[in-house]
Amino acid sequence: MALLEMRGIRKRFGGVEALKGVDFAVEAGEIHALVGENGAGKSTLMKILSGALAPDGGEVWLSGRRLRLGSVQEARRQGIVMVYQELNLAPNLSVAENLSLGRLPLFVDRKRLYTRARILLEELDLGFTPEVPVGVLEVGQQTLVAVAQALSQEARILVFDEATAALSAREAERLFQLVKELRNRGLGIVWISHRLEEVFHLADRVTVLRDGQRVATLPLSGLKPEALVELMVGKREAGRLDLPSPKAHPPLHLEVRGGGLEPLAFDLRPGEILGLAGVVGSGRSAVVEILFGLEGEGRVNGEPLRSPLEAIRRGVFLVPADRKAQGLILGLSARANISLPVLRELSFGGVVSASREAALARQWFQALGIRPQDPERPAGTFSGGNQQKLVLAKALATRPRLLLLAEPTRGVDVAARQEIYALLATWAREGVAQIVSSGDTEELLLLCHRIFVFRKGRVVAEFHPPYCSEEVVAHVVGTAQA
Amino acid sequence: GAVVGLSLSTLNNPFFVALRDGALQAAQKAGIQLVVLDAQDRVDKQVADIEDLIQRRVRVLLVNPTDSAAVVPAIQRANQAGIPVITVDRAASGGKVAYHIASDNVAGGRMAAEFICNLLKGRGKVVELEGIPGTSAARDRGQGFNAYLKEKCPGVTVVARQTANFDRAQGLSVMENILQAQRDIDAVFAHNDEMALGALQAIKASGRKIPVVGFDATPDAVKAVEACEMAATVAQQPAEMGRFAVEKAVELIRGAKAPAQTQFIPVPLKLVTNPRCNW
Amino acid sequence: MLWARLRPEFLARYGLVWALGILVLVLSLLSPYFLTPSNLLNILRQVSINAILALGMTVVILKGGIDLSVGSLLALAGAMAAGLAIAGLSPVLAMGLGIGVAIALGVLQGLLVAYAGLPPFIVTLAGLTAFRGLTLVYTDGRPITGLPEPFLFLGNGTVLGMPVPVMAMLLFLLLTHFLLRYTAWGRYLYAIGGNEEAARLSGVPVAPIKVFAYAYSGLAAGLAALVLTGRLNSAQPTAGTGFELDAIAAAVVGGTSLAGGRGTAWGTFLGALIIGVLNNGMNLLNVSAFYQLIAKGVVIVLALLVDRLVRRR
Amino acid sequence: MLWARLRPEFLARYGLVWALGILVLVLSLLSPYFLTPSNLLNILRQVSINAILALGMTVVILKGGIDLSVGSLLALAGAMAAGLAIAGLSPVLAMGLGIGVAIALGVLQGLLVAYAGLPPFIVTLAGLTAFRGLTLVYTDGRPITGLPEPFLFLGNGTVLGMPVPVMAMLLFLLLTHFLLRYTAWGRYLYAIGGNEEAARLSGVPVAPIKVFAYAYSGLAAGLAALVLTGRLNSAQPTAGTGFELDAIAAAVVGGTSLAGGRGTAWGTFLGALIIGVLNNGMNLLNVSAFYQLIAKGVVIVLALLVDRLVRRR
Ligand SMILES: Nc1ncnc2c1ncn2[C@@H]1O[C@H](COP(=O)(O)OP(=O)(O)OP(=O)(O)O)[C@@H](O)[C@H]1O
Ligand SMILES: Nc1ncnc2c1ncn2[C@@H]1O[C@H](COP(=O)(O)OP(=O)(O)OP(=O)(O)O)[C@@H](O)[C@H]1O
Ligand SMILES: [Mg+2]
Ligand SMILES: [Mg+2]
Repeated sequence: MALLEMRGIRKRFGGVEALKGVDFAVEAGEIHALVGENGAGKSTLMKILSGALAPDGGEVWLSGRRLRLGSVQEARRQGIVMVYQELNLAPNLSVAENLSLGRLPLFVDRKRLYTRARILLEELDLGFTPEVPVGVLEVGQQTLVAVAQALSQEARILVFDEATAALSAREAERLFQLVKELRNRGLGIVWISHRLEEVFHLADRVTVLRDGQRVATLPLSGLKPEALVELMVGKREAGRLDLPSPKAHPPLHLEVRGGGLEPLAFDLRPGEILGLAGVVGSGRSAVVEILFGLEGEGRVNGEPLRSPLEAIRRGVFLVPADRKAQGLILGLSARANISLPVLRELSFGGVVSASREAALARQWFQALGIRPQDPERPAGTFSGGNQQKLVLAKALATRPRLLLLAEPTRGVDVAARQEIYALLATWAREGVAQIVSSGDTEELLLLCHRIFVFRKGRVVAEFHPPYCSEEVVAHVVGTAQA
Repeated sequence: GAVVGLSLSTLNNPFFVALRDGALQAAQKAGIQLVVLDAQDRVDKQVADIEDLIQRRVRVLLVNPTDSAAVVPAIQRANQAGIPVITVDRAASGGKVAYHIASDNVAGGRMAAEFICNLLKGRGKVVELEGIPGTSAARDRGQGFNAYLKEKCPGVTVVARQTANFDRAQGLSVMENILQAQRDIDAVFAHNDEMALGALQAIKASGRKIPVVGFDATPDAVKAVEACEMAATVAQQPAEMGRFAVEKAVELIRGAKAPAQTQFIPVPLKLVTNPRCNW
Repeated sequence: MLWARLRPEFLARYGLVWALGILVLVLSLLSPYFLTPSNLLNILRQVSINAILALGMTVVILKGGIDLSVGSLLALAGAMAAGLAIAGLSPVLAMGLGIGVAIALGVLQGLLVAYAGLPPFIVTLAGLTAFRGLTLVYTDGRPITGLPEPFLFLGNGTVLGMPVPVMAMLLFLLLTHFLLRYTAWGRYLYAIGGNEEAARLSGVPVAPIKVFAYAYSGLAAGLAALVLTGRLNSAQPTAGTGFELDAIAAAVVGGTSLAGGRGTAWGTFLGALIIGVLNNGMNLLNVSAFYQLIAKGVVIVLALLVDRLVRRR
Repeated sequence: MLWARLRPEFLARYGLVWALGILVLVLSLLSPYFLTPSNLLNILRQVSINAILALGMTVVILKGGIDLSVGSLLALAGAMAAGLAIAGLSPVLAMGLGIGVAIALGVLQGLLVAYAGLPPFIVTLAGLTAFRGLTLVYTDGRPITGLPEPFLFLGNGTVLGMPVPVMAMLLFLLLTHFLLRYTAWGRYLYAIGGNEEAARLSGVPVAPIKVFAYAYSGLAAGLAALVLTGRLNSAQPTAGTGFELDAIAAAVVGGTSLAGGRGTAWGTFLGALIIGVLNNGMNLLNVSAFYQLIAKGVVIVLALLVDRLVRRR
C-alpha cells in the first residue's frame, strides 16, 4: 500500500478545469517527481494535498486513512508539509518567527526561539541571522527560509514546488543532499521542477501531468530525457539556440556603485548578453537593481539612473526576481499588467486606446504562449510559470535598449524556456543589450556572450567564449581560487 | 489682571459663540483675562479642559456643562483647589456651585408648545425635529414640549418625531423625507434654530406653507421670523448669560462671599414672534 | 443593449443591486409614499452630496489612501465661496475660488503623503482638524447667509425637471467613471493601490498620481460644498462634520476595498444610494431615533451579507 | 540596563520620543504650569481612556482590521454596568457584566469579519451605529447617576498616590505589550497583518485570532467605559462619541501601520501621550478654541515629520 494516494482529484477555477480527475501516489522512501508544462495543474494538485485548496471532487488517503480535505492545519497534523511555489512568508516577521510560524507555543520564549533558529540555520549552512525580517531578504534567501521551515517540521510527506527555481547550483546541491537523507529515513517526497537534469539526478519515479490529466507514472531509471519531454509537451522540434554576435556599434558604458558592492564599470555592446553568476547573496542581484535605479548609484553612458522612472526613460527595463512582490499587480488583468509601462504610448490625450491595448496583450500572449489565452483574467490566477511569462511580456513590450533580467526563467517549463531563450536571442539580434542574473549556470552558459562571477559583492572571475561549464560552476560555488 | 476660565460645551453653534462673545466683552470691560476652552460637545474633553484650567490656576471657573452629571467630578476637583464655580446655561447635578445662570429648557419647550397650540386653535398635526439623542437640550426641550401638549392641548398631535441632530443639513433632508410621507402638517417644532432653518428650506422647496418654531433665536432665525418665513423662535439670551457669569466672577474676585447654597440667576426667556405675519 | 447587460453574471457580480432591490421592495410594501416619483427624486437629491464626496473618496482609496478631511474641506470651501460672494466678488468667481481652495489643500495633503511619506490617515486627520479650525476662524463660528442667486440655483434649481444637485452628482459620476476606466491615470491609481512597488518598477509616476488623487478628492469636496451651501441657502461653519465616515461607508458598501486597488465609480454610487434609501425609508416609516440607529447598523450588515451570498453562488 | 537601551539606534528607531521631547521642551518654556508633577499626573489621567482604547485598537489594526465601534461599545458597557449596579446588582458583578457585554459584541463583530468575510470597516461602522442605538434604548437617552462607591474609586481614586485610571492604563499597556511580544497569538496577529495567506498556509488559526482581536478591542472598550463612568460619576448615553478616530490617531501617530503587520504597544502609548500633551499644553497656553484646531493639525504633522527625519538618518 502506498504511503499517499490521491484519487480522482478534480478542481475547477471558474471556466478553467485545472484538474480533471487525477490519480497520484507516493511510496514511503521515494522521491517522486511531478512534471508538466506551465499550467498543467501541478501546483493545484499539491495545494489540494496540503489543504491550501479544497478540491471539487476526489479523495486523499494517507497510510490507509482518509484525509479530511481543505484544511492546512489538518494536513499538517497528518505530516504533510509543503514549500509553495509562490513563497508564503510573513515579510514583517523575523526569519526565526517565520521558521516557527503556525507552531509557536502559547508563550514565546524569545531567547529559545532565536537560539533554535540559529542552530537550524547553521545546520543547513544558511548564511543569515534569524533576527532579520524576511521581507528584506532576496528571493533566493526567502526560498531557503521556506525550505528550512519545511525541513524543521516532523513530516511524512514533503512537497517541494519549484524550490530550486531561484537557487544557484551550490544551494541546490545542498538541498538535494538533505532531500535524499530524508528519503532514506522513509519520508515520501514530491519534487516539482522544470529542470529536468535535476529530476533525473534526484527522483526515483516521475508523474507527468498534462492539461489537468495524468499522462504517465514511470520509474526514471532507463528513461530518456527526450522521451520525458515528449510526454510533457507532445512531439516538438527542439529549436537550436543561435546566438548572434554583438554589434560593433558604440557600446553602453555602465557604472555601478553602492548596494554593498565593490564599484564596477564595464562596457556592454548592443546585442550583447552579459551573464551574472554567483550564489544567493553574492551581490549579483544588486547589480541589476542599481542599474534600474532602485538602490545605490547607477549610470549609463555617464547619465545617472536615480529611479525606475529615470531608468525607463533612458531605455533600461528590469524583469525583477520576485514576480509576486515586484513584478505583477495580481488583482489587475493580465492585459493591464502588460500594458502598464507603455500605457502612455497607447493613449491619446490621456485616454487609453482599448483596441491597441488589447492587441498588444494578444500579441504577447501569442509570442510567449501564455495560457490560458485569456488576457482579461486577473494576473494572480495564472500558474506560476505563466505569471513569469507575463512579467517578461511586460518588459519586452517596452522595447528597451538595455534589458535587465533577474532569474528570467524562474518556474518556466522546458519548452517555454527554449522559446524565451530564442526570443532573447532575437532581441539581441535587434541590438538590445541584456544583463541576465541567474542562479542557473547552464542557462547563462547557453545564453550569454560573457559571464561575470560574483562572490561577496565582487567580480571574482570573468569568462569569454569559449569557456567550459565546470570551470564556471567551480568559480560560482567557490571551489576555484579567485 | 486676574484670570477666569470658561469651559464651554461647544463653539460649533452660534448660540455658544454668542455666549462667549458676551462673556469676552464683559471681561474686557472689567479688565480681567478670560480663558475660553471648547469641549466640542464631549463630556470627557470637558473634564480634561477643567482639569487644565485648574492647573492654570484660574481664580473663578465658569462652566457650561456638556452634561449635568458628568461634570460633577471636575467641579469637585475645582472645589478642592479652592476655585469658586459658576455654571452657565446647564446646571451641574453636584459639587459646590456658587451661582447658576440659565434659562430653563423645559420651560422653553412648553413655551413653544403653547404658541403652537394657540396658533392651531387646539387642533392639528405637528412634526417634532429632535436634537442629538441623549443630549440634555434635546431631552429637556422635548420633554417640556410634549408634556404641555399632553396636559393642556390634547388636540394637537405629533405625527412624526425624527432626529436631525441639531444640524441644518440634516434638518433639511429629514424634513424633505417627512414631507414625502405626511400630507397634512400644521406646524413644525425644532429643538434648535439650525434644524428649524433646514426644515424651512425643505418646506419652501416643497411649495407648502407650514409654520416652523425654533429655539435659540440665532440671528438667522430672527431674520426669518421678521421676514414671516418662520413663525417663532424661543429666545434665550446667550450673550446675557455670558455677561452675567463674568460679572458674578468679578464680584467673587473682588472679595464678595460666595453664597452657601447655589444661587439661581435666571436669564429671561422670550418668544420671538412677528405679529405682522399671517399664520 | 441595456437588457443584454442584465445577464446572470452581471447580476451576480453586482450583488449589491440585489441588496438595493430587496430594500426598495420592502420599503415599497411598508410605505405607500416610498415608491413615488417625487420621493425617488428626493432621495437622489439627498444622496447627491454624499455621493459626490464618496466618488472623490473612491479615487483616494483606490490608490491605497484615505481622505478624512473632506467634511472640513467642504465647510471651508463653502465658507470661502459664500464669504467672497458676500464681499462682492462675482458669484461664479467666488465659487471657483472656493473649489480652488479645496483642491489646493488636497494637493497640500497629497504632497505630505507622496513626498514626505506620511501616513494618509494622519495627514488627512490633521487636515480634518486644521481645516475646521480655519473655517471657524474665517467665519468666526457664524453661518454666512444672504447668498446671491447662483448659489440658490446650484442647491435648489432644476434643469429640464432635474434638480441641479442630482445633475451635478450624475456628471461627477460620469467624470469619475471615465477617469477610472478609460484614462491612463485611472489605471495607474489601480496599479498603485494593487501593488505600489510593482507599479513603481513599471515606471508609473507614483508620487504625482498620489497627489492627483487627493486633489480630486478636494475637487469633490469643493463641488459638494457648493451644492450644500446652495441647498441650505447659507454656509455653515459646522457643515460636513462626520461626512468622511459617510463617504467612506458609501465607497466600501459599494465594493471598494480599503486596502486599495479594487472598486468602481458605479459601485460607490450604488453604495451611496443604499445608504440614502435606508435613511429616507426610516424617516418615512417614522422609526424612532434610537431604533433608527439599530436598524441602520443591522440593515447595512444584511445588505453586505446578501451581496456575499449572491456573489458566492 | 535601561541606560544601555538609550543607544543612538534606539533613539533613532523611536523618532517619536524625539518629537515628544521637543513638544515637552517647548511647552515647558512657554508655560510655567506645564512641567509640574501635578500637571504631569493630570496629563496621564486625561490620556488614560484614549490610551486604553488605542491599545485595543492597535491589536485590531495589527491584524489588518479596524474597529470603529469602540466609542459606542464604551457607552453601552458603561450604561450596562451603571444600570445594573443601580438596579441593585453588586457593583463588581455589574462592572464585570459591562465588560462582558463589550467583549461579546466584539466577538460578534469578529465573527462577521472572520467567518462571513465582511469588511471590518463596515462591520464596525454598523456596530458604531447600532450599539449607540442600543445604549440610547437602554438608558432611554438619559444619563445614569447615583453610582455606588466602587465606580467613583475607579475613576477618581488613587493607589499609592497614583490615580486609578493611570494605573489601569499602565496595566493594560503591559498586558498588551506582553500579548504582542511574548505570546504566539500576538506574533500571529503580526503574521496575519503582514501576509494573511502565508499565515493561513503555515497553519496559523487565522479566523479565531481575528475574532480574538475584536474581542480584545471590546475588552479595552469595557475597561475604558468603567474608567470614564467613574471619572464622570455617571454613565452618559452619548459617551465616547468620536473616540474611534482619537484611538486610531494615537495608534497611527505611534507608528502602527493601517495596512496591518506593523506597530507596538509602546508606540501607541507614545502616540496617545503626544496627543494628550498637545491638548493639555494648548489649554494651558490659552490658545483660543478655533486656533487650537489649526495648531493641533499642524503640530501632529510636524511631529511625524520629526519622526521621519530622525529615523531616516
Ligand atoms: N486561483 C486561481 N484562479 C483561477 N485559475 C487558477 C487559479 N490557480 C490556478 N489556476 C489555473 O489552473 C491551472 C493550473 O495551474 P497550476 O498553478 O496548478 O499549474 P502548474 O502546473 O503549477 O504550472 P507552473 O509550472 O506554471 O507552476 C492554470 O490554468 C491556472 O491558470
Ligand atoms: N518556548 C518556546 N519559545 C519560543 N519558541 C519555541 C518554544 N518552544 C518551541 N519553540 C519553537 O517553535 C517551533 C515548534 O516547536 P515544537 O515544540 O513543535 O518543536 P520540537 O522540535 O518538538 O521542540 P521540543 O523538542 O523543544 O519540543 C520550533 O521552531 C521551536 O524553535
Ligand atoms: Mg506551479
Ligand atoms: Mg515538541
